[in-house]
Amino acid sequence: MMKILVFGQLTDIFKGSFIRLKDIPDTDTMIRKLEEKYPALKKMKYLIAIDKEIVKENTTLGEESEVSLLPPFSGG
Amino acid sequence: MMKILVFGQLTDIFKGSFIRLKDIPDTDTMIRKLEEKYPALKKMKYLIAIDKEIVKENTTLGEESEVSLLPPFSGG
Amino acid sequence: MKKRTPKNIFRQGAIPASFIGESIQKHSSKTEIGAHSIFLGQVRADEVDGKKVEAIEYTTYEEMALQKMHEIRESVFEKYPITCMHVYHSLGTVPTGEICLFVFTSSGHRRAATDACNELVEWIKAELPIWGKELLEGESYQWKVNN
Amino acid sequence: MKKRTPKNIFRQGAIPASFIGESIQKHSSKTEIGAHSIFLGQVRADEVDGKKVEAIEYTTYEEMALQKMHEIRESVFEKYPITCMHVYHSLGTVPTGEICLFVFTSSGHRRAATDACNELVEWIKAELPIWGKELLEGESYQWKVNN
Repeated sequence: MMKILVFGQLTDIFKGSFIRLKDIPDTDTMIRKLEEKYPALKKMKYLIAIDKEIVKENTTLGEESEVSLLPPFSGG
Repeated sequence: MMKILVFGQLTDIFKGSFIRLKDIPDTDTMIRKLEEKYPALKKMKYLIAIDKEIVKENTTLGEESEVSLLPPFSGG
Repeated sequence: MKKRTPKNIFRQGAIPASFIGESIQKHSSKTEIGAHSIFLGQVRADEVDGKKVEAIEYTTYEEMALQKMHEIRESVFEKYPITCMHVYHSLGTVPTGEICLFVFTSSGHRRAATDACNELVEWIKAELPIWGKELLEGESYQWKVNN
Repeated sequence: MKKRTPKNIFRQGAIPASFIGESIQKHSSKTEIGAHSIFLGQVRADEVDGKKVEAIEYTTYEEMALQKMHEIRESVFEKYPITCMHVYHSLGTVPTGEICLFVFTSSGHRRAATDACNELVEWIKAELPIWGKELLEGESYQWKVNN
């Protein structure tokens, strides 16, 4: 089971600050599975970070990867 | 007798914050007379203000004119 | 080589004006400083569908934010001849009229401090994973959008 | 048509850090403000012919300075959508490490406050008839030069 951290407006969709998923070898699979389960995600704008670094292309996920979904920042 | 206000480094030359002069119909005459009496003035950089407005060309002086000599500003 | 360790920029709730005064005071012993530049973000009582913003609730992805801030700090120190740099951002609820962001730079001559301060504010708004939830009158809310 | 009357920007001696904190605090009731920009000038312990500056003694042609500042204030208010503008400059002796200039602008969004603040500092240094006498160790002095 992989734990995916979510923030900002995404916490409204996922009803919390994280979600657990299994069998996700890479980020494309993760998004497909999440969108199946949470269709509202399709309309959201967000970035994916792995181990606190933003990734823009499909990326392999390991057991230890810290994955997070980051909606547009609005600090300050 | 006209009172001429001086500021900054000019107070070193004139040994005070003002100087009185008579018979000065215009600013060119004023500068000529001041330079005769205070030769050190020739080496100084300054602007002339009449009634708090800077004048760059020879300007007629009246009895009521508030004349001042302003070395480069160094506020802040 | 990194010369500085990550600092915690986060403060719970609003940043008190008195804290800003005290931060300025602390710099009086650094007599090579000639200029300080300060930026403060204050929570605005914007109107959203006829309802006023009463507060903003800030959350963050803290480890990522501190790591990112550390990188920003290093690059700004490298780019500008500044003596000091301080950044504080609120977490949790900050009511309208209160300070939520405090950026403070100092240098020998003014240009470095003001340029570094401006650039820091842009980086902070664009790069730090922080989210503001605008709490409106009557228990509704809206997620803040930066522009 | 002038909408504002000239304000006295001058303060005897250094500007206390606590005064800056209090000025910030006063703006918490203005909930249309989203950004504050502050510039502070601090007296630097420069070295002049091997002697350290211990203080700067400021003098001014006060009536002209206030009239000029009034014009600057009007033009900056016209150019930028800012809510507030405050300027304070020291007269008399300000020891090294202490604050001699305090410029404070506020606006709804950050750009106006920071641009107005930067522009004000440039105008103040270039246009206000104020002179600084750098008092050195051992009773000598040198007239300050702005660059």
